[in-house]
Amino acid sequence: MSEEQRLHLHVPEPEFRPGDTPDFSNVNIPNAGSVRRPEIDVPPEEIRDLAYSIIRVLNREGEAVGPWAGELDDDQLIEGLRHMMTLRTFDARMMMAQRQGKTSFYMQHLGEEAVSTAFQKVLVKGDMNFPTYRQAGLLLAQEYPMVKMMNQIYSNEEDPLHGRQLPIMYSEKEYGFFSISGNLGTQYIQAVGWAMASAIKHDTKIAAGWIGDGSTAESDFHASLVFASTYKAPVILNVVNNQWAISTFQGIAKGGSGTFAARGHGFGIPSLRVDGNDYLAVYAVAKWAAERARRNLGPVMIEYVTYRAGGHSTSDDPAAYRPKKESDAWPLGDPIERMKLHLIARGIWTEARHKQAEAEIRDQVLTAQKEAESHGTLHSGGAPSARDMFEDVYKEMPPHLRRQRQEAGI
Amino acid sequence: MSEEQRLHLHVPEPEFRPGDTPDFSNVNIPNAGSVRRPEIDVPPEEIRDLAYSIIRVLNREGEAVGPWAGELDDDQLIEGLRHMMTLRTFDARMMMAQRQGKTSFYMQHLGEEAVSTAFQKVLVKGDMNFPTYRQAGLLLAQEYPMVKMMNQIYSNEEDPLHGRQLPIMYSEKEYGFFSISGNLGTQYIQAVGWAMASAIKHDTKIAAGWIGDGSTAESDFHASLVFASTYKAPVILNVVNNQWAISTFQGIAKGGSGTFAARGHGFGIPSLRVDGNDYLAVYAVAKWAAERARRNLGPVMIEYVTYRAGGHSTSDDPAAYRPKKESDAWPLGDPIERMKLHLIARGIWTEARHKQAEAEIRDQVLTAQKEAESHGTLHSGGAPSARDMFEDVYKEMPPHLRRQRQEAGI
Amino acid sequence: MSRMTMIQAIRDAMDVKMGQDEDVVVFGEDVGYFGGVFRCTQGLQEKYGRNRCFDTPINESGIVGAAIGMAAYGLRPCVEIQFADYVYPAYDQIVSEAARLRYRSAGDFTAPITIRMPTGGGIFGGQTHSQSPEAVFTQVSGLKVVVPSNPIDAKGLLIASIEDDDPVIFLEPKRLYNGPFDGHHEQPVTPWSKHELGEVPDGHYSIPLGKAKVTREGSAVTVLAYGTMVYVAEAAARETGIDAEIIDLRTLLPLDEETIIASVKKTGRCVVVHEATLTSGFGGELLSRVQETCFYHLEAPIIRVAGWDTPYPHAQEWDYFPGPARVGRALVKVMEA
Amino acid sequence: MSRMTMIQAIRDAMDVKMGQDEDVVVFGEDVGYFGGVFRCTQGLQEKYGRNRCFDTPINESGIVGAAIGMAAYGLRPCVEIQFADYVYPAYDQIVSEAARLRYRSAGDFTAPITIRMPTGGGIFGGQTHSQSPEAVFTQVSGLKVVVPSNPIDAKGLLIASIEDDDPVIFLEPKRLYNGPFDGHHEQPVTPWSKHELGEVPDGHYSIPLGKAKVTREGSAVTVLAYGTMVYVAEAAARETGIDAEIIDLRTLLPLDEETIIASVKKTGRCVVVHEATLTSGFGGELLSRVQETCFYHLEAPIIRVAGWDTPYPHAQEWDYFPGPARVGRALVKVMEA
Ligand SMILES: Cc1ncc(C[n+]2csc(CCOP(=O)(O)OP(=O)(O)O)c2C)c(N)n1
Ligand SMILES: Cc1ncc(C[n+]2csc(CCOP(=O)(O)OP(=O)(O)O)c2C)c(N)n1
Ligand SMILES: [Mg+2]
Ligand SMILES: [Mg+2]
Repeated sequence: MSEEQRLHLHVPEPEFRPGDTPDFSNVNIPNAGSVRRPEIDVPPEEIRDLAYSIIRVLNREGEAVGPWAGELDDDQLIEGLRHMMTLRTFDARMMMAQRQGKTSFYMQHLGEEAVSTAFQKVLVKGDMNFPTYRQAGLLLAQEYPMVKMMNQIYSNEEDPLHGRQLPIMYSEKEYGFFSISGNLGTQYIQAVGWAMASAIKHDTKIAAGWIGDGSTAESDFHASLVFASTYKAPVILNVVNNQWAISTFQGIAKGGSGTFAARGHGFGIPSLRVDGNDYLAVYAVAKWAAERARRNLGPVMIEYVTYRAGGHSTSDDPAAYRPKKESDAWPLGDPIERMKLHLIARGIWTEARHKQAEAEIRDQVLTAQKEAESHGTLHSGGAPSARDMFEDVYKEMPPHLRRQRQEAGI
Repeated sequence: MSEEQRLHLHVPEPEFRPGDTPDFSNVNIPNAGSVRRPEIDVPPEEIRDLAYSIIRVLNREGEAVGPWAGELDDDQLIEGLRHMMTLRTFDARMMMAQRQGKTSFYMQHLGEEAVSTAFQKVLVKGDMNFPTYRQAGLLLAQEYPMVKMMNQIYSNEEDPLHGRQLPIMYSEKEYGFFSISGNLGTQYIQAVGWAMASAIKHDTKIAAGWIGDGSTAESDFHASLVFASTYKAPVILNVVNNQWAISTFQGIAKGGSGTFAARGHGFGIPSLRVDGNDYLAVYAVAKWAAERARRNLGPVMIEYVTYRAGGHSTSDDPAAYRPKKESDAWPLGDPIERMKLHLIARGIWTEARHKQAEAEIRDQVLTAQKEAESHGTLHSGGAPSARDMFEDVYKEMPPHLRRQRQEAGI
Repeated sequence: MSRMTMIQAIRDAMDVKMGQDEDVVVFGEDVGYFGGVFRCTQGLQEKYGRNRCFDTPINESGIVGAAIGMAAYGLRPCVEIQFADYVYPAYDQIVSEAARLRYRSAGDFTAPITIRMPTGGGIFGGQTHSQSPEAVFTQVSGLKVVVPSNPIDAKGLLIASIEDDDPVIFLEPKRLYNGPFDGHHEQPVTPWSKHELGEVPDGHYSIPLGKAKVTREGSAVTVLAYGTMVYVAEAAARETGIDAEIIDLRTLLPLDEETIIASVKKTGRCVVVHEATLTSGFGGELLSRVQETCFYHLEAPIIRVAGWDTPYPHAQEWDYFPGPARVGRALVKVMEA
Repeated sequence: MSRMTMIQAIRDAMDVKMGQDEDVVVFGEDVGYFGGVFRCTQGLQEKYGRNRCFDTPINESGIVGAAIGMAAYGLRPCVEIQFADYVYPAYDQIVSEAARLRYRSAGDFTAPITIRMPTGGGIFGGQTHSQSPEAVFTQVSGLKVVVPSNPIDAKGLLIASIEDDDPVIFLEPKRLYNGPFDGHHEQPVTPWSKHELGEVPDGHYSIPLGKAKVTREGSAVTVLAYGTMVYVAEAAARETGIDAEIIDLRTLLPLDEETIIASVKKTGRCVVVHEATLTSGFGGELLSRVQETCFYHLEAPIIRVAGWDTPYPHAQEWDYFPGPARVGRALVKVMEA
């Protein structure tokens, strides 16, 4: 056979690997304010372009511009900044605690703080998130007690999950935060099922599913889109595209499709792509989606374009697979810096107030940490009890488990 | 909460149920010849419209018209008609054989004969189909010995699968026909893997995956599209939309998406929709796709719009869930009748020759059936041997199976 | 009291629960308008509306995953997998999610769902309509696994399963849908309408999960069986004349050890029977538990009779199926040992 | 001969086979450029190119399904599932497809694939990085199931698995990657570089599937173990002073019954050990086989020591893990019985 007839396997590779100088100047990023804002009840086929663009509100000068601007008042904006700063500080302390051996594992949000903190503000009490391990902002944006999160991270005697779960795998029904699973993608279809239940009961609550760029490849992503599309479930299908899935760049999951948001098109699901490092844009788009879902107009998919600036988890070292400076070169900037610039441009914030806020937040986090550590840390011993290991397998403990507990002598 | 805020579950329903008079006059069917034919190397995003249309060649008058016409010569056309007639006759005889208790089960192709018989003609030796249970035309279009198929259906002493498989679950590597699985969707990603292997080996062979409208909802469909898209695998991803999945109409799988072909868009896979009851259109579109795959331009998705005129299987009675006359009202007609009309219009066929062909084919099928039955039928006893039940679980029989065979006394 | 097949009894259980509890919803492939390929949900959509009984896309993981989400909301879904052979795509949702949700969230969320599926062979269904995958569920902590063997039990156990606050795998031996098949495939089966176990109480009642039933008292040997094998064991006892005590386990997880141990201590012998593949089948667990608890009472090795370690063949169905002759041989052997 | 960790030995096995056989391809999540989260495939992409070692999308069913298709073409894929806990989405492709392909096509198509995955706990990985799901594979006719316990075996068994014409589930006890962990988590582990089983022969060699190894001869009791539990059993024997004969099964399916039976007939006692959940774990099969074949040689009930019937907890890891103390108690008990 002739050479030109021979087939070849195409294996996508990221543009930059360790040693390369990252340069994203060829990435096409629409100007802030340039993407239109459709009516809430727009037919999905009329906004296919929104899956190939990026909705942005904050421009380089820190101004909020365009049709998606103007959703948040001063207090809300300052609160948003504080939530992001809290999340970052919380992460930093917990990363350090892990390195100090106070727990086994941690996962941070560095660079992605806007996504979950801004999103949460469009939900109301009773709505339910089905998060991954990288949306702790959903809790912090509700002023959820940090000490409870830390207790879980430390698996200490006050850990609400009794030491059973890996750190950061929170569960908080009261705060609309579904139990995090270690298995990727499973929660997405559960979110759809929850939303279907709300519709079955003629309720008003909506659900939000969360998934990472890499995990969109999982099969349950498909189940979710099929079910959401068929039953027009009141669910927001969030895809957090932070460019990386451990060591694997987004191109392996995305393949030949232009964007992850475009995945919704095959299902007639309106899909919007948003600057995930722009708190205002995230909020505005999420609000649009929530309103659509609440008006029984069915699911909306949102792709958040962001960047995982840190390692995948405390077990990961990204220097092994991407340039150290890639995160700095990332063109959408840092969500906290951008918000800060906006508040200053808006005249409601100063460098000094920012420093002060940093100190306050640091204090709050430290206070919480101190309290949490007073209840113990992973290896400080004794808690939670081994007895607890046998509880909650079933509602009532069956005889064979009672016998095993006895055998364990606890 | 106010009534208008309350959510509702949307459960799609087919337009017609038993007792209704089916009327498809509102279904928008493009005229034959009206859909453009793009270059083989067209970028997928330039032909998104082709996933929302229907490529057709044969018009009402039986003429082959438009840019997709002219692919087949007289002999090929007559051969095509014969293949479809053979498949229909084969089905009719086997349906009857099942009713006579000569086997346990059968699945027919009534109304869908064009799809597999025409498709096969664009493949060359070495290519591989990963079929469902409703593509026996892939074998018959290669003049595969009918008696071998019947031996399998009868689970008789000559059954190439030694009685192990449900009737019609053929396997014929030599004819590029992968072993049929009873589990829906699994073969689709296998087709992609096979195609990837061909590319890895710098071979020239391509693969074809097959799936039904209902089964596109299965998760392996997603895996297939993700892998095919990422590695640009030389595979044709066929979706046979025969409107029904047992009792469930296509709307349950399709949900809010316009068409099944549109599912390819989220993956950057060029997707074409074709009149599945038009042998010439099926052939032309399949050929386009095969050429694209062979030129290393990656996967193509094809949706065949057709109608399952018979029951799902011999275990099914469609009168329980759809109007008896729905199949007659189906607007794309009967593939055999349309082909016959075309050949007559073309001046190479007559009613008399058709009758004669019918008789010849009936003879061939009956002769094959007689021979197959001379080797036994399912309950005629003795064959295939129980000993055989223990073979091929592994390449070499491990001790525990040898012991079990001994224990079975066979 | 009504005469019912097992299909009707199963349907009646769902009907009773849907009538009593608005949170009970029923869905799966072809279960809506059509009422399921075995007709177990026939009429439910008409009676309760599409909102509470509906067809789903063909995605087993989606069916179970959506059910888990609904359960987290507060519903009590009872879903159908068309054949047990098709449950594997849902295995991750069952094992990693439904089974562990209560545990991992410390009771914050729970998954009170029932997953029904027809199981077992005997209908010439070949390898994809005949499997008995109970053992891949009994290995999963957090699940309950139920296998009824007659209409009365089927209704009572299904009601108990739907009411149970933990996820239940409900395996319906399809060969028993219409009558108590004992493995004598050459003979017609007595329909349930002519059988006392087909006399199903009306309205609500439940049979507790985790309780076995002695279906035949005997002193010579204990036979542990469930589903179709209960009748096969009865036939084997009848035909060999061995005074076997037959226990219909009904629930495999949690297991009614008490009833089992009492019987084996009495008889001193034990035969374990199931249709599933032998190796790593549930019989291994049963044999182990008996050995661990009754070792000093055993007068002979416990024998397992099970499907051979091959996929379920089509034409050789009756060579594969552990029928009364094979079970009978085991009874004779265990008595002679 | 080179000093290797188990990770290096596993990598070396793939390297040897990729070098020898152009049809061997390696892929999975993060296995390409990065070389796998446990670095088992490090350097293979660089050496053999992206065409033969590459990253995949995160879809386990896709990984196995694509491997089956490639095998049908004629390749010999060796794929990685990042953690055994994440294999369930691929369960359908493994059970319904890979395991049955040869059978259902009467040998027309086969699936010579190897599916590697890290298994077991001991790394504070919580319920989704600690599971030992071997029993849900040993129930599947058509699969082979392998669990190495040291670098030499890991390399030889992996080469044999890749060369095997049937699908092989290759479970790598991750707690053994760096040294022979015996359950004494409070003590540092001897690295393989200081252990004789870390002296791995260079180049090609293979260890036949289906053959167990007696790792410690003894006369008092037979301990059946595999993976990490081999070292736990050794520690228990050492610490109790009981003269246990320890059998490292190495392959669970097919099982080396001969070695097991010979040993139990000699010792008259047997303890079965595994880390997986007790109920319906592989221990039930082991106990059953021993009971069936050695009943009249048994002087005491066979005892199973296994993980408790709960999900794998995080903080209570060492309460869950069946360590030397628990195994030791079982040894004492079986000797006293
Ligand atoms: C079913 C399953 N497969 C594999 C893994 C291992 N794993 C954990 S996180 C991860 C990458 C996920 O990437 P992405 O979805 O992009 O999320 P991100 O970490 O970037 O937020 C992988 C492969 C898993 N947890 N579950
Ligand atoms: C995994 C799995 N789930 C369910 C089934 C049962 N089943 C067999 S065929 C079928 C309908 C398939 O419909 P479609 O894909 O449209 O193909 P068609 O029969 O119309 O050709 C169903 C639900 C199965 N075989 N496998
Ligand atoms: Mg990511
Ligand atoms: Mg169909």
